[in-house]
Amino acid sequence: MADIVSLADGVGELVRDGDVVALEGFTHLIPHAAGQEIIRQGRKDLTLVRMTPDIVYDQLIGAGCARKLIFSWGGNPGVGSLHRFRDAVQHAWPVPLEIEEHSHAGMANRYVAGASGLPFAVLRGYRGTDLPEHTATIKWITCPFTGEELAAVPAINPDVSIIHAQRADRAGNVQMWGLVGVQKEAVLAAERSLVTVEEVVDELEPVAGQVVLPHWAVTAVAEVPGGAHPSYAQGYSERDNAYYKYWDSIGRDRDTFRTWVRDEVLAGRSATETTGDKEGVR
Amino acid sequence: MADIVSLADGVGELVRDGDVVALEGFTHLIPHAAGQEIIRQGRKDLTLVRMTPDIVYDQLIGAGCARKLIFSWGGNPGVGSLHRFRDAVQHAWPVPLEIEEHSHAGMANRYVAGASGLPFAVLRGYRGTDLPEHTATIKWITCPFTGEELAAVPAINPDVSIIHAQRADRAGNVQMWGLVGVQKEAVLAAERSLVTVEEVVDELEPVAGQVVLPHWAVTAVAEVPGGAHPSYAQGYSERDNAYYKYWDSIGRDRDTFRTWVRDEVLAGRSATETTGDKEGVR
Amino acid sequence: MTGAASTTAVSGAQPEYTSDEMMSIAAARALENGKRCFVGIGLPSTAANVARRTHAPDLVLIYESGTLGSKPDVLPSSIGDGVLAETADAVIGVPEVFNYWLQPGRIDVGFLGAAQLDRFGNINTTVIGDDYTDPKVRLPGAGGAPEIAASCREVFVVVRQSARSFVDKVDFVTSVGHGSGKGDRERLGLPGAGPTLVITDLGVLRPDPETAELVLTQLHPGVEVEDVRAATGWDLQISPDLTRTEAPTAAELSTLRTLKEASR
Amino acid sequence: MTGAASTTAVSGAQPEYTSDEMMSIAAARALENGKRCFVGIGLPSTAANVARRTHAPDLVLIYESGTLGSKPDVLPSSIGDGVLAETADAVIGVPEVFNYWLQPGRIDVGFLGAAQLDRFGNINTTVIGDDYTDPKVRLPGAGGAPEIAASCREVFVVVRQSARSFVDKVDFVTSVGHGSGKGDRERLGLPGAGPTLVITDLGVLRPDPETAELVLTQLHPGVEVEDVRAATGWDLQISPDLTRTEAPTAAELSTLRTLKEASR
Repeated sequence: MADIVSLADGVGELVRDGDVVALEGFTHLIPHAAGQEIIRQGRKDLTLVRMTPDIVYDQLIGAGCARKLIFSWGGNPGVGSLHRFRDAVQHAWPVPLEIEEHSHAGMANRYVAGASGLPFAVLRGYRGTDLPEHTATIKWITCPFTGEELAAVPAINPDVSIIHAQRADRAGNVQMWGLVGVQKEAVLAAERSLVTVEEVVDELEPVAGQVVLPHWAVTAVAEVPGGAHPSYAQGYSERDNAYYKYWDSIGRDRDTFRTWVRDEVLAGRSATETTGDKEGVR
Repeated sequence: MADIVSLADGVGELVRDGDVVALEGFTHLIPHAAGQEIIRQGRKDLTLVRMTPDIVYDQLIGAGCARKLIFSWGGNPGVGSLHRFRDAVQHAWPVPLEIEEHSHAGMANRYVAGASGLPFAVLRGYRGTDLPEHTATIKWITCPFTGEELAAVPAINPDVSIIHAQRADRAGNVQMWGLVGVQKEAVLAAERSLVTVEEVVDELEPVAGQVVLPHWAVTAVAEVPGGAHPSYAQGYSERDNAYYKYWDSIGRDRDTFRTWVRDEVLAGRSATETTGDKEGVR
Repeated sequence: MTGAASTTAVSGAQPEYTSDEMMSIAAARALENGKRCFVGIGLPSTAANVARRTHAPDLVLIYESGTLGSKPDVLPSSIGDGVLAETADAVIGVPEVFNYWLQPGRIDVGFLGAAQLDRFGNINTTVIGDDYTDPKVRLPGAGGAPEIAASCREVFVVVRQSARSFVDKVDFVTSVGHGSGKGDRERLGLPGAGPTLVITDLGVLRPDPETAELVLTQLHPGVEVEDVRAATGWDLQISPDLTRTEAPTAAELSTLRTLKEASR
Repeated sequence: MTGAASTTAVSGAQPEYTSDEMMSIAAARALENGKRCFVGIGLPSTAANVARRTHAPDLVLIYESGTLGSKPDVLPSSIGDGVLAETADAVIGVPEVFNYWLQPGRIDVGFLGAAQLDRFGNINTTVIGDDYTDPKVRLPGAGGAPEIAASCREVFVVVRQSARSFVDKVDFVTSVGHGSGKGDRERLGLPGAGPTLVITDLGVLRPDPETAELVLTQLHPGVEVEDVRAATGWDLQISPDLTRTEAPTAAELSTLRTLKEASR
């Protein structure tokens, strides 16, 4: 039975300094509010795991919460670069950031192995690229039947995974639909998990394309309406494309970013309340 | 674009003597009508692949279509033994039957590897059992990261896979829901595929829990209402439990079985028309 | 196996019941509320559904056909009945059942049957006879059992007891119990605890903590130690703390019979 | 990269258009009706959606976010816009995209962009500079590209051309084109044919059948060979069969502009 908690309590109890933390959500259902709560609570030395460290990790990296990033694509989708991520890699600001770099196929399979209780996964990947030279977690393995050589990547098993979903019921069964990315795998691979949801309901009405995580596979659920903003929750909200462009102007400059953290995060206001509109971006 | 064909044409064009053939459907959506069409067309020397060779393969084995069976559980679920399967293994009747035996976990992963274009799959399985001693397609592999030894099984890539689904549209997009077993994997692992469906419709209305196979991943679709009987198609029919018990009386005896093949299969009557009721079993 | 025993009526002050009913109810009682239970069809499914309707309403039933948290209102005839999917919290594909749910050790109790069971709880459902390639009896095979036996936190075996089925050493190890004795599971790297409970129509056996050999720890009402010894193919040891199973209550029996009746 | 070029208006008897519009339309034309196309965001997505609205209504668009057969009515702003899921034939998880659909070679055309591209069509989207650990510019990284480049039956690259981006040798091989030349893909065991077409704002390059080096095979209207040479960081060879791209038709331009307008 998953506990129904507040966002602050959920992050406070489940995310610890030094943890390996995965916030997942592939464009859709990105747990932005939880990311900002981690900043608010001042977590340090995190190893952040995420296929697409977009705005949510630009914020965590810029705020100095992370010492390492495990990822496959770090950009502001549809807009351009992640300036805080770049600044950390190129200039160690505000703290040095170690990186462990994979492809999407490799990262997805690392989560699959983690969810499956296997130490590694096999894929046709990386061959001929320069990634294996720089990433120690890419090795080669020989098929015992055909002799063919394939890539092997180790399982990812985060200390805690955090995702956003549309709904949960009062027992903590979680329901999401639309683009579901690697969220199920991220939760199943983790020791602990926190799911923020648009709403907690009495009964989960079936929805086409739904993925349901039973309550006994989830540690805690927090009701955070709009908790994916500027990402979206299909059936509840639209992607705030303007905010992604707006973020470029915030992330580009250290001082502007610091002001944003102070005013928009530490002051306790969540991304849900901070839309591009208010900033006059549209 | 999948071709919409008759069952006879679909089996006639796609299933060839000597083929590796998988008919899948895990209790639900078993393609019985297609199996009987294979008997009717007199296919020989097939290597039959199926996790649960239940009645559908008892019929094919008893009719002498198979030279080999790759499987993980061969019984009449909820009733008892498969007498034609036993007779073939124990007495080589009507022809000798080679067997290659796995566990469900191993078979499921062999399909997954086949669908994924990988030569093998890795699992925590078989350890300490007598299966690896008798099954050459179980080997061991060492994790390149942890040194742990795990089981490896080769991909299954059938020449043709046959499944039953609830619906297809006129382009050949296939929709199924309820217990979906390993059918998607079986189709994706195969060189060719045939899907029998309850109905071909203009538009596939979304259904909770649906799996959709796009038309370009399917070779042919045949409309065969009731084609899963005595198995069932959720939303269309109920499992005919009486028929499973009735089958025990048919399969138990060679002559009774031969008569059944002659009267119920070769005469062109499909399982859909032959219910337990008619035979006075209920 | 013991068709006769299954219909033997046991009478007394308690309501009348068969030894099969006692077995199902004893198995049901062993399932703690809230546990996640991987359920095979037949006796395990019956027991799990009785438990869910008596003391364990929050028992989570997982069927290998792809259902997590099924709440059937009738006994399913197969592991793939529609009612299992319709009443489940989640319906998933078969590869996912084994890879994401069973393999990582998320299931508390694996509930297995057996055609042959040996003194160390190893299970045979493959072939009877010494020669795999020329068996005396060809059985259905492994199904999900090898990995259920390996990966569930513990395993309960429900099986009718006879000297033919309870053997010193199984003809074929389909699913590993305690291997060749204490410590063998660890040596093999099997994560779960293996069979901790064997529930039969005569009583209950548990592995000896020192040797992992199955010993008789509990007798069903009306059964004597000698009956169990006679139905065991090895020199059965008896626990010094042998207890007596409580007879089925009227409520348990009525639950079991209602379920069975509804599934006809 | 070439922000200026992208807004250069090309005029004449034809309707006016920018070099970026010419690039998108040339890319769209390369997509045959009915093909399965793995689409990245930006230029590839624009081109694929123009193709679907002009000559290739049955083009199958596959986005790595998990959609098979998306039919968006506006240009998506990201690979994960809701419209892609809502209009798809099937929505699947990300591991399935890569394992069941991309890896086995089910996709005809992989449509990629590049920050750097070299004479053998190798792609860099990782770092600019010689030192991976201390890069001059940190780029987004691999995403799905290495396996798209490996497994699609062929790869089209759409990229604005400049001497800075078209280099003799990429600083980092994120995705393999033709490696170090003809035969290298086979030696590496990469199943697909690799980049068969590079579409830029200046023209079209194709690998030489003998050497696999990219050569100029087509010039967009108003562009001369010397313009392309000046925008290429290696000694660019020109195909003896050099052709001239047909200017965008009014219908193509209107489709492109309507799509772009709707996505604002």
